[in-house]
Amino acid sequence: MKNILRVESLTKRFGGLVAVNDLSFEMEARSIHSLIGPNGSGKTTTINMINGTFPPTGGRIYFGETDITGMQTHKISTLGIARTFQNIKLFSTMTVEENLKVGGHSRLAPHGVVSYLLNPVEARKEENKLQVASEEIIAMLRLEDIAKSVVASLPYGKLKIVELARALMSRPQLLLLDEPAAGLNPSERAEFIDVLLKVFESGIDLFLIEHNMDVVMNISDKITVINFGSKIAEGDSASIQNDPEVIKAYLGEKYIMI
Amino acid sequence: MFSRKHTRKIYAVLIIAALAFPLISNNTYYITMLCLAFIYMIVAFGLNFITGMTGQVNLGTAGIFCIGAYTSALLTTKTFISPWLALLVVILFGFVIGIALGYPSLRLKGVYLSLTTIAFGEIVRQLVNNMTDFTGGAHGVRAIPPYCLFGFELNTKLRLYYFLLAVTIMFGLIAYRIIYSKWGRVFTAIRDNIDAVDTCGISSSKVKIIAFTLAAVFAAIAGGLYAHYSGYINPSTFTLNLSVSFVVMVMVGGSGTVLGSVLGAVLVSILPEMLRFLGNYYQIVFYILVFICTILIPNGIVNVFLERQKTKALPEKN
Amino acid sequence: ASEETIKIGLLATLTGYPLNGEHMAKGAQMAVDEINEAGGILGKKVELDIQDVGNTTDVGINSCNLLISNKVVSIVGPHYSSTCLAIENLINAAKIPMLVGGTSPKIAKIDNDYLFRIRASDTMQAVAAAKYLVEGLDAKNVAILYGSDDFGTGGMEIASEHFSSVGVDWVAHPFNNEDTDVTTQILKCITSGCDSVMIWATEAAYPIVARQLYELGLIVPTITNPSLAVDSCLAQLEQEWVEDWYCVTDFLTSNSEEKVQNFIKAYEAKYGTEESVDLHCAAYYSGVKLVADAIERAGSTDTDAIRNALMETKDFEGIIGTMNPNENGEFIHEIILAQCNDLKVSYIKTIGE
Amino acid sequence: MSIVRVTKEVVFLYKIILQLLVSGIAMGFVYGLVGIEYTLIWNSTGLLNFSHERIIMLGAYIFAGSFVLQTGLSVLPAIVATIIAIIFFAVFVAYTIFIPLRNMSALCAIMSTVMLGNIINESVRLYYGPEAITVKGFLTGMIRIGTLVVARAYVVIIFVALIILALLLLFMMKTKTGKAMRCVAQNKNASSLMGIDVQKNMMITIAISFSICSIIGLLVIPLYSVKQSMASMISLKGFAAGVIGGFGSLPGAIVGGLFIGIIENIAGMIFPSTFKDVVAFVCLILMLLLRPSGILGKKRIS
Amino acid sequence: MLKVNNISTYYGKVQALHNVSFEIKDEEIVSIIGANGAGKSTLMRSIMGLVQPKEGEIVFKDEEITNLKTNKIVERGIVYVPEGREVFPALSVEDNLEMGAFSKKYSQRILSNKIEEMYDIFPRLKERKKQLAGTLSGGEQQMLAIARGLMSSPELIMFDEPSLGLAPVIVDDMFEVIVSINRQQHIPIVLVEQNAFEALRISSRCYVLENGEVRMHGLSDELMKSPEVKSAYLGG
Ligand SMILES: Nc1ncnc2c1ncn2[C@@H]1O[C@H](COP(=O)(O)OP(=O)(O)OP(=O)(O)O)[C@@H](O)[C@H]1O
Ligand SMILES: Nc1ncnc2c1ncn2[C@@H]1O[C@H](COP(=O)(O)OP(=O)(O)OP(=O)(O)O)[C@@H](O)[C@H]1O
Ligand SMILES: [Mg+2]
Ligand SMILES: [Mg+2]
Repeated sequence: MKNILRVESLTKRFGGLVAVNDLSFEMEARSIHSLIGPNGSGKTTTINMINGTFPPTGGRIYFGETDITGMQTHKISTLGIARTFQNIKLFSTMTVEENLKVGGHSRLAPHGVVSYLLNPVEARKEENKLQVASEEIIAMLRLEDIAKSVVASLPYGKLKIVELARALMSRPQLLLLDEPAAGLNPSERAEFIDVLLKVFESGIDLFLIEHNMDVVMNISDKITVINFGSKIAEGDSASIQNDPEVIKAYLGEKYIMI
Repeated sequence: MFSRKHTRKIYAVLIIAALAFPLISNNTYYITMLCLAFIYMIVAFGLNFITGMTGQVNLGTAGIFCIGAYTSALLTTKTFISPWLALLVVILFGFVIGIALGYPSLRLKGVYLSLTTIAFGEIVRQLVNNMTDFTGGAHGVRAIPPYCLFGFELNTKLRLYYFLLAVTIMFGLIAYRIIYSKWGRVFTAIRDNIDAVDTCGISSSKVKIIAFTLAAVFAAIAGGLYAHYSGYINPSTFTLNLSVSFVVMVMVGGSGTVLGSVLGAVLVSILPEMLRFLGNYYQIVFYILVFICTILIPNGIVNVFLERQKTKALPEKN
Repeated sequence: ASEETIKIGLLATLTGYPLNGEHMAKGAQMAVDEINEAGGILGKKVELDIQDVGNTTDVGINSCNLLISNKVVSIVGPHYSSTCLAIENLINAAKIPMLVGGTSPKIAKIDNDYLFRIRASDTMQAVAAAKYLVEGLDAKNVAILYGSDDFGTGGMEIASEHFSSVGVDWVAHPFNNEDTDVTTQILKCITSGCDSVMIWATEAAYPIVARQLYELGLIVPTITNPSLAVDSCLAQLEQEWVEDWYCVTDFLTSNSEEKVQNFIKAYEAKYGTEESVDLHCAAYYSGVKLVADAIERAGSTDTDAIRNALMETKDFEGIIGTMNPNENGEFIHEIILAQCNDLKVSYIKTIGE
Repeated sequence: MSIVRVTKEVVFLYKIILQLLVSGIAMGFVYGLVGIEYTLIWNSTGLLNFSHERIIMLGAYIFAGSFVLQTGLSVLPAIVATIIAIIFFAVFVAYTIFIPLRNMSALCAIMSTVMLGNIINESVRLYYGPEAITVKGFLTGMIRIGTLVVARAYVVIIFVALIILALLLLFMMKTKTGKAMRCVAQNKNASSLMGIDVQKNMMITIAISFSICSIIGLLVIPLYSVKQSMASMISLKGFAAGVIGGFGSLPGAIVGGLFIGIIENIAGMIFPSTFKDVVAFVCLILMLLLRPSGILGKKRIS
Repeated sequence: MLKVNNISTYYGKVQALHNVSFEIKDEEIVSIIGANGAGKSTLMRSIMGLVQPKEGEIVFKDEEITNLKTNKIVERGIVYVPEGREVFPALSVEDNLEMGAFSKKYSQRILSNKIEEMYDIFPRLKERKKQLAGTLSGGEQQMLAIARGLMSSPELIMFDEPSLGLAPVIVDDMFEVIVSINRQQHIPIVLVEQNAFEALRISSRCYVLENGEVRMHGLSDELMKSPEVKSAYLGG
C-alpha cells in the first residue's frame, strides 16, 4: 500500500526540552492511524510540525511523495492536509455556516480581490459553491439547528464538531484530529465514531490523537504509541492493548478492553 | 431592528437625500462640510477593513492620507500634470504603503501594531514638515488646481459636491462588495483566530497585507481628493488626532459595515460643527458623546440595529 | 435680525494648540462693546460672531464658511498664517474683507483683494531683528534657532537672506514645537562659534530654548521674535535665562504711549488685573475698531464698500501702530525694538519700514 | 601650531559628545519613567492607557494651578495633595470606566482612553485657562560637573525613576497584590476563581499608574512648564521606550528610555536636528520588526 | 453544605438554566452528568458568581451567597476548577500553584509543603515547574488546573470535566485522588463529568441535566442501572 504520510526521525526541542525525539512512522493511504501516548509525550507537537505550525528541529515529513518539512501552514493545507485543534480554534464572532465558508475559501473560492471585484459573475458562482458545500457538510454532521448561531454561544462539545466540519470544507486528503472526542460523553462518542467513519468513507484519511480508548480502539487501523517523544509501540488495537509497556506508561493496569 | 436587506433601502434613501441636498440648501457651509464628510467616508471604508474587520488598530491613517494629499498636490503644482494623472501615482503609492505597512502587521499584534502605525504617522508628518525644500515644509502647498471632468473644472462647491458624491458611492460599492463576500469573512476570521485561518489554507499574511493595501489605497485616494478639495494643505492637518478621528468614524458608526462608516464619517465631521452653539464647550461635549458611544456601544451605532449582533455572546462577569 | 445688527466675524484658535484665541476674543469683544456703548455704527449695534478655527485647516475652512453663511460683513483673524492661507480663497469668492494677524510673508504675495493684514509682517520683523543684530550689536557670526513651523521657518529664511546680503556668517538650526530637549541644536550653534543668537519661534518653545541656552552657557547677545514680549511667555522664564535679550515686537505693555496705556487700563478694568494684556488683545481690538471705522466711512455694510473704505484708510490709530494700508493690504509698517531686563521688557525704539 | 588646534578641537568635540550623552541619559530617564508607567498598566490590565499623556498634564495642573497658586500650599504638602487628588480621580475613573469595561476589546480600550484624554484636556483648558502656568523656583537650577551641565530637575528625575522602579519591582515580585496584578492581566475569570478581587485589583493598578503619571507631571514642570502640550512628546517616546526596552519589563522601560535618549541626541548631531524624533520612531519600528520582544523582554507566548 | 434553590440563568436573552435545584451535603461526592450544552458548566458558573442567576438563591453553609462577588465566594471556601483549564499562561507552573492558595494566608513553609504535595500527586508538574503554563501540553495544563484548585484546602470543590484530555492512566489516578480527598480530608466534591461511568462509580448521588433542567437525580447506583441513563450517557 502507498503511504500518505511518512515521518522520518522527527525531532523537536524547546530550549533544553526534547518534546519529540527521533520519531519515525508511516501512515498508509486509506487508513485511520492513531497516535496515542501519555500527556506531554509530544503528540500535539508532532501534528503541529506536520501541519507547519512550527518547523521541526530535525527530521523530515513527507506527504505522499512531497517533502513538506518546514513548509508554511497554509501551503500544507492547500496540498490537502487539514486539522483540528486540541484547544478549539474557531472564529468565535461568526456563525457556524460562516466558519465553514472560511474553511472552504482556499479550495472553492480561490480568486484574488481584484478579479473578485472585476468579475461579479464568477464571484457569485464561488459564493454558491461555498453555500452548497457548507450545507452538505452541515447536513452530514447534523449541525442544521445551530448553522446560523454565533459560535461563541455554543457549548464545548458542539464546538469540536464545528471545527471538524470546518476542516472538512477544504476537502482534505488527510485530516489530523487532535482529541476530537474530548468533552463528549460515551453515547455522544459512539455517534461521533459513526461520523468519523462516514468522513473516512467519503475518502479522507484520518490521523487521530485521542485519549478516549473506545474511539481509538474501535476505528484505528494502526496505532502508534509514543512516550517522551519516542515511539514505544506500534500495531493494531489488539496488539497495543496487550503491550505491557503501553499498559504501564499509558493505559494503566485497570484498563480492560470493552 | 433591521436586517441586511433593509440596509439596501437605507442606502437608496441616503443617496437620494445626498443628491437632493444641494437643491434644498446650497449654503456653502453645509455643502463644504458634506464634501469633507465624503472624503472621510472613503478613508473610513478602507480603514474598516483593518480596524473594523481584522481588528487591528491602525493609528497611522493620517500618514497615508497625508502622503496621498502631498503626492497629488506636489505633482499638480510642481509638474503641472493633470490631477487625474496624479491620482494614478497616488494609487500606486497607496499600494506601496499598504504593503510596507502590512508587512509589520505580520509580525506584530495588538498594541505593538498600533504603536508602529502611530510611529509611521508621526514619521510621515515630521518628514513632510521638515523636508522644507521638497514639500514646502510648514508653509504647506497652496493653489492646488481642481479636478477637471469632461472639460468642466470642478471649481465650484456644487460641482465638487456631486463629483465627490459619485466617487464616494463608487468606493462605498466596492467596500460593500468586499465586506459581504468571502473577503469580508476572512478579514473577520483573522480577528477572531489567526492561527485557524492558516490551517484553512489561507495565507493570513497575504490577507492582512490585502486588508492593509485596500485601506492604504482608499486613504491615499481620499488624501488626493482632499488636496484638491481644500486647495491648500499643510502638515498640521495630518496629526495623530486625525488618525484617531478616522478610527472613531469606523467605531462609532459601526465597525464592519459600510453604513457604519458613512454614519461615522458624517458624525465626526459634522457633529462638532453642529455643536458650535455650545461655544467654549463644544469640543468637550463632542468628546464626551464619542466617549459614551465607545464605551456603551463598542460595536458602533449601526450594529445596535443590525439583527445579526443580537445573537452575539455577552461578555461575562469578571 | 441681520438688518438690525452689523455682524463682524472673529476667527480664533479656541481649542487645540497653540492657544491664544481667548485673548483675541477678549480684545475684539472689548472693541465691540466700546463701539456699541458709543451708539454703534450707522445707528446699528455691532455683533461679534466668534468661531473656533482649532488648529487644522478643516475646522478653519468650516468656521470660515460658517461666518460667511452667517452673513458677517468682515472677518477679523485668524492669527495663524497657515489658517489664513487655507481660507483666503473662500473670502475672496465671498467678497468679504478679512483682517488677518498671520505674519507670514506668503500672505502679502497672494493676489487677493479682500485680504488685509493688521500686524507687521515677518519680513519686517525679521529684517528689523537681523539688522539690529548686525548694526546695533555688531554680530559677525549669527546662529539662528527657529521653530520648524511656518512661522519659524519664514522668519529664518528672511533673516538669513539679510545676513547673507550683508556678508555676515550664519548657521540655522530648527527644532520641532514638541521638542523636549534642544541640547543638540545648541551644541551645534556652539560648535559653529557664533557670537550672537537669533530665536524665531512660537511662545511654547521659549522655556526650553532659553533654559538650555543658559545651562549650556551660550550667553551672547540674543534677539527674538515678539513672543518673548508676551507676558504669558515671560511668566514661564527665569530671570537669568533671558537677561539682556532683545526682541522685536508689535505691542509692549511698558510702551509709554498714551493710547497703549489707556488701552491697558480699559482692558484691565474690564477683565481684571490678573489678565495679562498682550499683543493678541491689542491687535484684534485694533482690527475690530478699524473695520468699524471703515464701515462708518463707507456709510454702508456692503462688503465691497467696506473693502474700498479699508483701502482708503489713512493714519488710523491702532494700538499696535498707525494703520495705513499699502497695495498688498498691509496696515502696519512699524515695529518696536525692546530689551528684557529682570523679566521686564522695556521699550527701546520704534523702527519704521 | 596646527597640532595644538587639532587637539583643541578633539577635546572640544569630546566635550560635546559627553554633553550629548549626559543630556541623552537625562532625557532617557524621563522617557523611561513614562515607559514604566505604561508597562505597569499593561502588565496588570493588558490594556494600554492612551490618556496617560493627559494624566501627566493633569497632575501638573492640579499641583501648580490648584494647590500652589490657588490654595497657596508650599511645595511638599502640595505634592502630597496632588497625589491624593489624582488617586481619587483614578478610583473614579477605575470604577466608571476600566472596571465596567474590563472585557472590552483592545480597540475599544484604546479609543475610550484616547477620548478620556481629550475630555481631560478640554476640561483643563476650560478650568485652568489656556495659558501656561509656572511654579517659580520649583526644582530649577543646574548642576555642573567640570564642563558638563545637567539641569537639577534631571537629577531629581533620575533619582525618582530609580526609586519608583525599585519600589515597583519589589511590589510586583514580592507582594501578593503585585502578583495578583499579573494574574488579573492574564485571565480575569481564573483570577477571581483564585479569590482575587479583580475589581479592587484593577483599581489599585490604575491608582498606582495615575500617581506615577502625576509624579512625572510634577517632575517635568521645571523643564517644560505647565501647559497642555507638555507631555505629548514624552508620552509618545515613553511608549517607544517601553517597547524598545521590552514591553512588560519594568527595568526594560528605563533601558529603552536611555536607548532613545542617547540615540536621538547623537542622531540630531549627524542629521538635521529636527529629524531627531523621526530617528527615535524609526528605531522603534526597526526594533519592533527585528526584535519585537525588545532589549530586555522575554519572548511572549501566544 | 451547598444548596441551590430554583435558579434560572440567562446568557443575554437565551435561558441556559430553568429552575434548577441542587444540593450537596457534607462529605459526599455528587456528580452531574448531561449532554453537551445541557447547562452543567452554567450551573457551576452560577454558583461561583461568574454569571448571575436571574432568579433563585444559592445557600452555602446556611448563608446566602447568591449575589456575592466570585472572590468572596472563594474566600468562603468553595473552589471551582473550571472547564478549559484557564491556567495563567504567562506564569510558571510553580507560580500558578502559588496563586491557587491566594485566598489563604499560608506561611512560606506551608505553601512549599502544599506545592510538594501537588507534585506528589502529579509528578509531571514537578518536571515542568519552571515552564510557563501556556506552553504545557493540554493534559499537563489540566493537571495544573486541578492541582491549583486543591492548593487552598477548600471546604467544597467543584470539578468541571477534570478528566478532559488526560491519558487513561492519569484519569484513573485522578479519580483516586478525588476519592481520597473526599475520604481523608472530608471535603465534599461536585463532579461534572462526561466520563459518566467513572463519575457514577465514585459518587454517591447524581444529577442528570438536560436542556438546562434537572432531568433526574438520585443515588448513583440506581441511576447507573436506569436504562435511560445507560443509553443516553453511558454509551449503551
Ligand atoms: N457565553 C455564552 N453566551 C451565550 N450562550 C452561552 C454561553 N455559554 C453557554 N451558553 C449556552 O448555554 C447553554 C449551556 O451551556 P454550558 O456550557 O453550561 O453546557 P455544558 O453542559 O457545560 O456543556 P459541555 O458538556 O459542552 O461543557 C448552551 O446551550 C450554550 O449554548
Ligand atoms: N512552546 C513550548 N515550550 C516549551 N515546552 C513545550 C512547548 N510546547 C510544548 N512543550 C512541552 O512539550 C511536551 C509535549 O507537548 P505536547 O503538547 O506535544 O503533548 P501532547 O502529547 O499533545 O500531550 P497531551 O495529551 O497532554 O495533549 C510537553 O511536555 C510540553 O510541556
Ligand atoms: Mg496534546
Ligand atoms: Mg461545560
